[in-house]
Amino acid sequence: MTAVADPSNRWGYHPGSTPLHRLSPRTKLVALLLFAVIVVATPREWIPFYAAYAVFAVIVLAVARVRAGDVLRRLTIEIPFLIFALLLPIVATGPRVDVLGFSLSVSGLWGAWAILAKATLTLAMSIALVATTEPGRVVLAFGQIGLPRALTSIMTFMVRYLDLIVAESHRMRIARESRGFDAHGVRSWGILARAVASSFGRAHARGERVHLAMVSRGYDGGS
Amino acid sequence: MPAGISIQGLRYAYPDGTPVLDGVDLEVAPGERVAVLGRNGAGKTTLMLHLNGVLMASAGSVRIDGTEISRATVRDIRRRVGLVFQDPDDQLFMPTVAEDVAFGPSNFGSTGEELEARVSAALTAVGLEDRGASSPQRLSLGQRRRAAIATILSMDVDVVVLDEPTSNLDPTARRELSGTLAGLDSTIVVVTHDLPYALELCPRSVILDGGRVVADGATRDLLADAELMRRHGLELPWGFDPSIVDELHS
Amino acid sequence: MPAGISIQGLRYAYPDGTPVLDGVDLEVAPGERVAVLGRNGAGKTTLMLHLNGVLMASAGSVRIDGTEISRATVRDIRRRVGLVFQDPDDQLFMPTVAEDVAFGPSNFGSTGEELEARVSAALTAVGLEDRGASSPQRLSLGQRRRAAIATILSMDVDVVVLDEPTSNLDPTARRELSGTLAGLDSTIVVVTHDLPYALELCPRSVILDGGRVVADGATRDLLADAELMRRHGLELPWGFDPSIVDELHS
Amino acid sequence: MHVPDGFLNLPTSVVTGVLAAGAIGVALPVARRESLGERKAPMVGMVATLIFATQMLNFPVGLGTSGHLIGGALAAVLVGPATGLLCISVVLIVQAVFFADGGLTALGTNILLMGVITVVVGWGLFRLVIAVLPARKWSVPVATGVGGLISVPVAAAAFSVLFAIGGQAPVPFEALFLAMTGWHVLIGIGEAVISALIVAAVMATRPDLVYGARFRRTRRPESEPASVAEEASA
Ligand SMILES: Nc1ncnc2c1ncn2[C@@H]1O[C@H](COP(=O)(O)OP(=O)(O)OP(=O)(O)O)[C@@H](O)[C@H]1O
Ligand SMILES: Nc1ncnc2c1ncn2[C@@H]1O[C@H](COP(=O)(O)OP(=O)(O)OP(=O)(O)O)[C@@H](O)[C@H]1O
Ligand SMILES: [Mg+2]
Ligand SMILES: [Mg+2]
Repeated sequence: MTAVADPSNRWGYHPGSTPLHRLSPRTKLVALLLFAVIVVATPREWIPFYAAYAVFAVIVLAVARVRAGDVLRRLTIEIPFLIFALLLPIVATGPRVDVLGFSLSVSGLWGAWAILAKATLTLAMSIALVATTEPGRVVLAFGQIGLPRALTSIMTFMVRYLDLIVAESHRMRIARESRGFDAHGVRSWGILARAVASSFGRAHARGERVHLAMVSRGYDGGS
Repeated sequence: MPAGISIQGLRYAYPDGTPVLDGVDLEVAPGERVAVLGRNGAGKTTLMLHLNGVLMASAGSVRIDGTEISRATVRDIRRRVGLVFQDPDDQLFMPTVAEDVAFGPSNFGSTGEELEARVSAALTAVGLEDRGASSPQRLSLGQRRRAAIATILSMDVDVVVLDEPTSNLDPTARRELSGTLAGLDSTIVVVTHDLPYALELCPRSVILDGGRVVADGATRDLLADAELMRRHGLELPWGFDPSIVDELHS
Repeated sequence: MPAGISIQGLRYAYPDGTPVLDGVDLEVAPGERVAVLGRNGAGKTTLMLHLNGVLMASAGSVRIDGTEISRATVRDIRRRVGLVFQDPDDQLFMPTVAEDVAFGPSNFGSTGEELEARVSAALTAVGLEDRGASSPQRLSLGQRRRAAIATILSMDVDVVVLDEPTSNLDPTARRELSGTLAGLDSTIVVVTHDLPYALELCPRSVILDGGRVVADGATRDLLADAELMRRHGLELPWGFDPSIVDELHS
Repeated sequence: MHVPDGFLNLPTSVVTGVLAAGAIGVALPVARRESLGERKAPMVGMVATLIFATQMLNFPVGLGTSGHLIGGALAAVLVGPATGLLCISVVLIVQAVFFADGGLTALGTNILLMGVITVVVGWGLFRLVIAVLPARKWSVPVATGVGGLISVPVAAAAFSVLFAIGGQAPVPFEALFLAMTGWHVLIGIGEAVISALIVAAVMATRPDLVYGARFRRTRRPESEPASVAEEASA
């Protein structure tokens, strides 16, 4: 109960009252999906279009008051594909050009550009969605756009459980440290592993009881 | 409308094999108030969890107003039986206290102003009228206990089951709760280790031990029987005025 | 060797801005037993969490035996201060009860037979001698409370802090706990809503309200002052024999 | 292996999307049969959470790179193959929307690769292996490990095929195929170890919650603790 971190932060949500915060989650979700489809469908050679998309994304992020630092931090998820994209011009086949003394594949270069541009644009837009919408409401929006109930119910539990587990492991860390635990050495690894295992057990037990409490008060989703 | 409870030959063992209830028989008349007493681990919570089908009997039956609890009837039963869990963290799961208190009634069709009225009445009854917008995570344990009680008070059920309602409550809240409960016309079953509270609130008590009901009678008679109490790990707390029991007893 | 506690001008606000402690001053002499009283939400738990550095003061200081609690000293302090959390689930995290009870002493270098002796003594003191191999998840709440207390009894600390130790305990365990605590020579701080228990166990009490210590004195004097008590949301429970207070008082 | 937006061309994304949606369509009614009883919902949610959390933990594979759990075999064994597919799909959707891990238009691709293929391969192998192992506590974790081990390189091979068909640039197929599959054999070892450990941990505490345990050889399901029996009788 000394859990102090704001749980919704973990999901990238920043409370606020910008126009984007006020927009219905369902509208935002549909818009995001549409945007992603349009970006992916745009041929990679139509560079001016990409410039326009980028301007649009920056405006949306600015209206939503998302901090540049947050965007950069989330972009790190792209790193594995950055590496893959950088390799493409080298390994791809077909006609080659010389760039700064390297012989690079033309189609590989286009491929790298397409991957980076498309992935970055949709990523920026998804940040705008999650930064302005409470995680629970995003889940509800999925239900509204027709995701089957079995899936949204799993999603509801998952979002709740992640918060539970984080709170749980925080409490357990405090309990450990209150009794003199110092996290280094081989012995501490064993203890941490056991603690992680039992924290899932606890979260499950807690989740089970919470679910029963919900059911006790008339909830009938998820079964 | 208060409902009666009828438990017959109820047995239950946890999945790991621990047998906990071993033939419990108990009849509670509509509108009655009964305290369930017994030492730690006697199976009181396990028994309460059967009253709204959170646990299902391995043998024997539990009937609410004549309807046996089974997969088929459990949804209806839950509409009628409100359960306050022993651990308030098991009870509270919504982002705010007010949403949590509204959860039950809104699942059962209450909306709009009526729902709001219920929520604010329940919050006022437990003294949390100004904390409705707080996250339950940010309440003290006693405040969470109060909120957990409010989630049931908002529901207007026929049977109210409370598992250790006074633990972590401050003395004033403890007294006010007994007033609130006495004002309900539901059937009330209270598990408690607080024997003076049982005496104050419930004319009748049962003692659970070894998986069975080992004593059933007027609370004042049970509490006055020191030998019976001792045998089942119970005793009046230090400082409690025994003459009160004697007076009620005689 | 019992240690003294010295709290000066302690302030604390939760990250969401709620100010909870607003200049708490409190001195506890080595070996003293003090009860901390106050209504739900008064900040008692928040104050206790400062005594072993789970929370750190925003302003003011907490000293144990003259050493101020800070990032640098907190590890040493925790060796000396044992805290029983209000919620036993905050305390128990190992797969079995015995491992949990052994956790503290083994971190502080206890091993082999000595460790085993400590564990079994602590489990016996709370009446769980035959449940050492159980998972804490499979205990009743009262049994978990007992286990949580045992995790501190096994540790041989200089200051024992207990947050609502009697909640969910059955009456016998409640009495036995007071015997066990009275037998310790550590300094003891107990948060409780159970005023008779405070009177039985602690010669001295403080009342917390509005983020400050608003009363500090002999428990019998505070409990006898009905007007003071009422002002801070406290009252003696129904059935408590007031003549006991009067007798002690005079 | 989370494929981002724009990695594969639109026709490939559409086709994989349709296939994935079809698979989920098949899984929905089957899952309802697998998960009888209200008590199953928290377990399913917990398995999704577990897979989500372990997908965030990267384990070293060598050469300074790392892999992470995919979890198809694990999910299938814990809650049943159809429910497991639903779990993984939810994990992938949440990752795509909240963490931009995997593209939105590539969801179909990702569900096909990391959900359908790993579940089908993982569960199929699990059933084969469990059918020949003796009915011991360890047989369920071991069979899960085998399923996990093979399912990962198979998914990687499928990825290479998809990239050869609809990738942004032509890459020599054989080289990509060998690199991806070989690499993912290593990742598969990590997958096998983690899946087996998790299943063993759950078997130790709540064997009644492990769907795959019903398929152990001689011991009959009725020897399982009460709650399974109770659910099965519903
Ligand atoms: N989930 C569980 N799995 C296995 N055993 C359990 C479980 N929950 C409780 N038990 C055991 O069942 C017995 C009865 O537990 P129960 O919680 O009903 O006791 P109780 O009378 O409510 O006790 P308390 O006064 O401490 O709340 C105890 O011995 C306990 O160890
Ligand atoms: N994590 C938190 N975040 C924000 N506010 C909190 C948090 N925990 C407690 N509070 C608030 O701080 C105040 C003091 O809480 P605390 O838990 O210290 O009370 P307490 O005196 O222990 O009450 P109780 O008798 O109910 O245990 C309460 O008003 C509570 O709402
Ligand atoms: Mg109980
Ligand atoms: Mg408190």
